[in-house]
Amino acid sequence: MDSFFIATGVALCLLMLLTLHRTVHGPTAIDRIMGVNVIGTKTTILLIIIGSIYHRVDMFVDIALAYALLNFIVTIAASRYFHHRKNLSSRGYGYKFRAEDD
Amino acid sequence: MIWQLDLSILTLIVICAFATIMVKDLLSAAIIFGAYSFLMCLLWTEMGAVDVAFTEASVGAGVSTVLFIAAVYQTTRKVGVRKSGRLLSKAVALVATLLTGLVLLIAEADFPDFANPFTPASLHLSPYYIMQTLHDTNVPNIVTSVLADYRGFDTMFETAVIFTAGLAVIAILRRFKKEDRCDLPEPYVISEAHPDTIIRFIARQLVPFIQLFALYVVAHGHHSPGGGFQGGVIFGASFILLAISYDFKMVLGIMSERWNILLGNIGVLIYAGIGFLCLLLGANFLDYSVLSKVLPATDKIMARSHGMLGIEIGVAIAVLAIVISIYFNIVSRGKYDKGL
Amino acid sequence: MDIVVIMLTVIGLFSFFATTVGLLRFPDFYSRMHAAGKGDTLASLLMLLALALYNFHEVNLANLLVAIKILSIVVFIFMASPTATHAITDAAFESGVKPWTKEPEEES
Amino acid sequence: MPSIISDYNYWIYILLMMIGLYAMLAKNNLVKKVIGMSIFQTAIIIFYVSISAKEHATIPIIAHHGAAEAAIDVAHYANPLPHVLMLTAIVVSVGTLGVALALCLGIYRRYNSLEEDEIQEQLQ
Repeated sequence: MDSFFIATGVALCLLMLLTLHRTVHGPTAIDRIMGVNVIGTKTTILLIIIGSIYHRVDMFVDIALAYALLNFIVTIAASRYFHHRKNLSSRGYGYKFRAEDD
Repeated sequence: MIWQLDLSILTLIVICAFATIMVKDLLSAAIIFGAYSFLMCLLWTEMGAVDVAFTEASVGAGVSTVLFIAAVYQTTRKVGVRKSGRLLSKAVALVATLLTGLVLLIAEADFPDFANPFTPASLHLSPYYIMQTLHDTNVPNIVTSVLADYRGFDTMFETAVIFTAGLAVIAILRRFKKEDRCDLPEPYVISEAHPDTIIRFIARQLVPFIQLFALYVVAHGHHSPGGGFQGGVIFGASFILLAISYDFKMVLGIMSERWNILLGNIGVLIYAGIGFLCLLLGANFLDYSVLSKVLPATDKIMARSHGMLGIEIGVAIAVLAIVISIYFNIVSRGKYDKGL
Repeated sequence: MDIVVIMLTVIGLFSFFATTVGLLRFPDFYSRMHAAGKGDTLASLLMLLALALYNFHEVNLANLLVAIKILSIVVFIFMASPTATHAITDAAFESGVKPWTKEPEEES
Repeated sequence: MPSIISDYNYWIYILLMMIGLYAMLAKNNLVKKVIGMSIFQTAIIIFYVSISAKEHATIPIIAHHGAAEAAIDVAHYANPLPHVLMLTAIVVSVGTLGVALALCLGIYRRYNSLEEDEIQEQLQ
């Protein structure tokens, strides 16, 4: 069962690598926020998987909970940025669907 | 440690670090840095450092990313176009970096293998902590017992460093007057945010549970990962969530600046006060075993455990106040009028 | 019990995979957000259920407590993840990301 | 393969340190420099935590096994001392990060720029 969980963990890491492509290349900053949010969810699960591999899940659940919590706060904070400053791209180029601003 | 996960997470971390440095937009850099901290937390967990992972999850991934976003919010997102004359200095920096890397790589050849249980670092002092912590202090979490008891003096000054950092931020940024001579006008128009009912409702539901969870983390730090630093930061993060989702003023109504600074002082004073209490009772500074004289129905071992709990509470209060203070000062440029 | 755990995990992994494919392949922000918001929440529900079940192999109080804690993470994610999705989408809408349409945009 | 596993952590720590150092030296933007400083700090933390890892060891929290307290095997628990040092280092790093960002904000308030060379021009 342990090797199954390790394989699951490595598969999750691979998926994170693919998501990281969206985070790093994503055309706008909002795409990046979305990518970070998805990575955060995967990480929460990976934390508990690591706990299962160590056979000490009770020690890891608190970290996962705190983690999900702060992921939420970071996402909210990053998205609130756009409520005040409504320019998507920092210099105004590089985005196809850009609005009429700046 | 689980080497399969180790290799994959480290590779992801390097990609994140490169992207953070290369990206041409400060907000994106801050966000990718958040992902970097998330992966870092995963790495610590995988190497078995659960307390470090907890701290990284709350401090590194949560609060520092929010601080970066706040700072970018108050300044600008633009990374300037570089001038042509900087090519030489870039080359010099590259050479210096490569030289440093080379020196470290040469030194690395002499390092003991990763995950070898018989390295010098793990043979000399730490076996004592691992063997004796239950016997000495009745605290199963070795990290907590070393942090709060064996190396309590160290931690006290770490708390003092945090406190000093909070004071420094206040000294640099806080502006009490309405108009300030050296203050430039707003960089560009900040549009009024409309209140968002969904976020407000969820935040209102979650905040009590977050605060309860923070208290649990502080109190249960003896038996599971957690403790004063982590609990304090999570408690502070709940106020940050309120300030983000509601109004800045509303949080100031709950926790005014005066109270906040007072709490920071109280936290550090609790820590030092327990130390002085030990001194008064005729033992060394921060030697909690003597507290069994004043605490009812405790022997010396349990007194050490309770003493640790006391200082964890002090640390939590101090860190809570300082995190809130740093965030508020940065997000409102020291004016305490409006934030994110 | 193990078979159920493995099945739930594999379905969860598949769901994550679908999320990631959607995240990479969809043409505009809103459809990507759609994939990310839904797939992520479902996948985390499935995998956390699997892990809670795996942890509950031996029935005693401590294991029950851990299973409840894992389920509380599920509850938390079910409250937080849609809210985060809403916040991001709202931010995108506010700052004027235009939805993708089938007609190609006029090249500029 | 074993040599890769036994050295990979150290290589990555050196690489991250180089990335952080390069960002601190060469980047023109002050916030980028602060990010470089944070990466540098985490590189050092990786080094310390890597030292503390032991093969087949569990987390440094002593398991409750009733009366089995006497049989604590040192090689069975990861080294807790670097964890303690790095825990406080992370908390202090958020303090330094706060002060650094506050300085950036102060500089921006005064010179209306975060670019190093523009600030230098204004100073002269």
